[in-house]
Amino acid sequence: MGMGIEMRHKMAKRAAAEIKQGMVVNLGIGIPSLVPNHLPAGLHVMFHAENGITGMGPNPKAGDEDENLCNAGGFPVSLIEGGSYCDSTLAFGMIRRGRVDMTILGSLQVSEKGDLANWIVPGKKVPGMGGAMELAQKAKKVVVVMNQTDKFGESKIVEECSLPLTSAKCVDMIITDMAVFTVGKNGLELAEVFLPHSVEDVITKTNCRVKVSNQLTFS
Amino acid sequence: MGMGIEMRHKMAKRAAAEIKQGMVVNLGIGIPSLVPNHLPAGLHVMFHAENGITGMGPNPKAGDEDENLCNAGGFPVSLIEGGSYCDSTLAFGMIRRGRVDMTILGSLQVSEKGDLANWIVPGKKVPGMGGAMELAQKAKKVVVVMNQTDKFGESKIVEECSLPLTSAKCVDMIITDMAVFTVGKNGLELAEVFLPHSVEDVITKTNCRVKVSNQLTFS
Amino acid sequence: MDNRFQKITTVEKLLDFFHDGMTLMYGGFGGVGSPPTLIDAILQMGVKDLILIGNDTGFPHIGIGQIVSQGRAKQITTSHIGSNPVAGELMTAGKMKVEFCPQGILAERIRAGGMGIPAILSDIGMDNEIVTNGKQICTIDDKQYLIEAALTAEVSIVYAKKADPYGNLIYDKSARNTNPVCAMAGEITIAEVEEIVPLGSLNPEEIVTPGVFVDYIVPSQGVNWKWAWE
Amino acid sequence: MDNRFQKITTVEKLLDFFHDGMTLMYGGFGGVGSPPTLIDAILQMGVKDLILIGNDTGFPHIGIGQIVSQGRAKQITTSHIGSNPVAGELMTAGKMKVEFCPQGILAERIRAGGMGIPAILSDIGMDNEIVTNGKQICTIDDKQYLIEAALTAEVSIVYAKKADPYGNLIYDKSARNTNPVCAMAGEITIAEVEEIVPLGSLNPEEIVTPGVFVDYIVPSQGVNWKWAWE
Repeated sequence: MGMGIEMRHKMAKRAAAEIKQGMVVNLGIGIPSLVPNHLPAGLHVMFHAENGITGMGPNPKAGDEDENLCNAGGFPVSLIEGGSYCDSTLAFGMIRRGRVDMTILGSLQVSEKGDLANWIVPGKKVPGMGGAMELAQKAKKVVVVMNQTDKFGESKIVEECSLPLTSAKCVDMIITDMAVFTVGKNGLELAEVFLPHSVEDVITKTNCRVKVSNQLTFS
Repeated sequence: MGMGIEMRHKMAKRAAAEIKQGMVVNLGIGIPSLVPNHLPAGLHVMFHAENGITGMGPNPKAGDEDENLCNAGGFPVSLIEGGSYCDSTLAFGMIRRGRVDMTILGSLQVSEKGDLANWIVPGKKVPGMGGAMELAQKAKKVVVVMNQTDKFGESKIVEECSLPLTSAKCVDMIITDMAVFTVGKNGLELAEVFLPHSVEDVITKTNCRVKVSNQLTFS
Repeated sequence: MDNRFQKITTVEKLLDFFHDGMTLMYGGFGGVGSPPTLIDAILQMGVKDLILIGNDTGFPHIGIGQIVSQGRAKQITTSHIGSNPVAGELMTAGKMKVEFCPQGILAERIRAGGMGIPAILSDIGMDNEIVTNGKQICTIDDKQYLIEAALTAEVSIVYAKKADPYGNLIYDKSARNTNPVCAMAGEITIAEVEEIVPLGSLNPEEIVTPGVFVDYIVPSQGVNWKWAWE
Repeated sequence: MDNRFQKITTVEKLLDFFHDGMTLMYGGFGGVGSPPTLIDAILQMGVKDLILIGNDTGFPHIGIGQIVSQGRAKQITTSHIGSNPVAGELMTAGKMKVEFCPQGILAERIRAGGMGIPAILSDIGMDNEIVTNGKQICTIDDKQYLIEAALTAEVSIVYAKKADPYGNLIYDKSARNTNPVCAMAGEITIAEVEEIVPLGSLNPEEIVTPGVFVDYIVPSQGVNWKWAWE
């Protein structure tokens, strides 16, 4: 992405601030995987993996990996106290039943209505949807963490997604390298601006209508 | 039933003879529950219960009962080596997937086509089907153990069941207090006669067409 | 006891969840694995017109049978009422509506509810009016199937052997039966447990119901009925 | 070793079950929990035109990815091929047909096959052509659902930590993943296991897959690939 590690952590930290006591949270790959580093001590969270882990803990040190204890991306993790293993059907049952409180994931595009397009680039990349559709449709809160613009400088927040949708009207919050947006019934709202950017900077780089929140903050 | 314990055991023993090495067998209540007493030593059979037991063992002695280890009828049993517990969905998955090799059950009526009617007496008794429909429809082999006649002396083997069906065309074998019948594509066949009854006795008490097997035996 | 997830509580504090006319799902099979302390609390409260969902109606004085026998249910979806003659009488008298469902399909419908699956297709009991009554049929490759809708309930009560503070559950032998599926299908799931053990003391491989599905944990006072075999 | 159920055998004795054009289902998720010894035997045999069913295509040299990368599959039903670029190339070149299915629904379809359920209804991906393509839709109470058909296979290969001679299986941590459902959905199920233990030595409460579903047990030679993180 060509984004500095500092900014990646800032975005992860902002996403972490959405997590409340006792939540069950599913994290996508990339920046979302940095989220656990930014949780306050004493916050009891169960990280959920599609392959059948509830209560995923930190990555083990080199040499301590267990080939049979990996996250959905195939990389070694650990299990916290109170965690458990289950098969994939149960892991997805938690999602579809609405027992997963939040999913934090990356995206290619998000529309002002909260449409999510993060799984396919026609003619280029067809990785398959994996668990993204279930998570997008059924997690109680969907938080997208992504760059404000693509490599051509075009806004990834758009009026209508040009890429095929993962799921329509599912995104609740977008955290970019410039700002935080919420998606509600009345469309997109700018909630926070990351300094040194200005409201104007953000709006210029946002390719759809955006309302500025009454409670706008800068950070 | 007013049937002697000796005859009940004879019928159970005959049913037991159908069980082969390694089978998974579900037993109904009544005479079928006597079957395990008549298995030859060294025959490895897994008795299956709808509530989630594979490998049910003998009833414990008085005082040794465990209230949380009961068969589908609610009465204490035990578990053999290699047995396991599962939830009810898995227990029925075994049945519907065709992994239960045989069910041995009682019945009110059986038709010459193998229709089974064992769950309801309209206006009198509506206990509910429990697991009977799944067992009748999906067990690989369905063996009925019942009296040849009802308390009015009427044959329980009939051309068409007058009672509502549990499942159509599912019964493979009928063992009564007088004889053993097989049900095949060509209808009912008399395979064995229990002495001192004669073929004529049996046919008189059987209220449908019945072919006498070329390999008819007496026992 | 460590209660960091605030799930461990007492029956008294949960009584507000129970009310006249509610849908209530219960674990257990012939009373085995039904939660005695919760059933007793519901009885004592006097709630009525319950819409029950569960495997069977127990025996008249065992398990959910206690609630059924006292005429507290106006409707039940179940597979068997044979061991509770009072249930049959109430049904015949038109005082309790009974929807019969084949046992394994009933368990699957409850599981579907718990797993967020809208319905399953079934080929069990297709030629039986009591089973097909009021249900939609769909045809695939010229074969007909019943659409068996998922079942959920406002509250689901289950019985388990052990819970940790997160609500991870393990069951006891055949008392597992329908409990794991009922534990997933409640909007609110309450687990009555024999023992509450510290977080981390259950083997994570052995946990049957992940605590994700469990909202409240209450200690069991044990069975207050005499078993049929006693 | 006690082999009274005649399920314990060697890979060599099972080779007749594998043939060109067969449907083959495999457990595993990103290669974790896929059976290395069976996959290697299938590769060595040279069978081709396989119709695969499984969660993903692993990595090019990991898990089922080995079979996919060598062009041995003509078709696959799966949820993700992103970690195996060769799979994408074969698909784009028209050499391997890929049916994509949302991951949890795929697991449920396999489970349905294993549980003798003809199909499930789903509301996942209804607005997505790749998901709905060729599938029947049914309407209940004015809401539309996809009919997602059960999946079974001629042979299902799974990986487990321990088996007893009856084929009762327990798994290892996240290597459980899709194995328990694949273990039920094969017409023939072959379990490759790390360890075969005596009958009675597995805790009956802990058994995840009852041996009822398992036809053959073979010892594993262990993973013969290098993990992506190594």
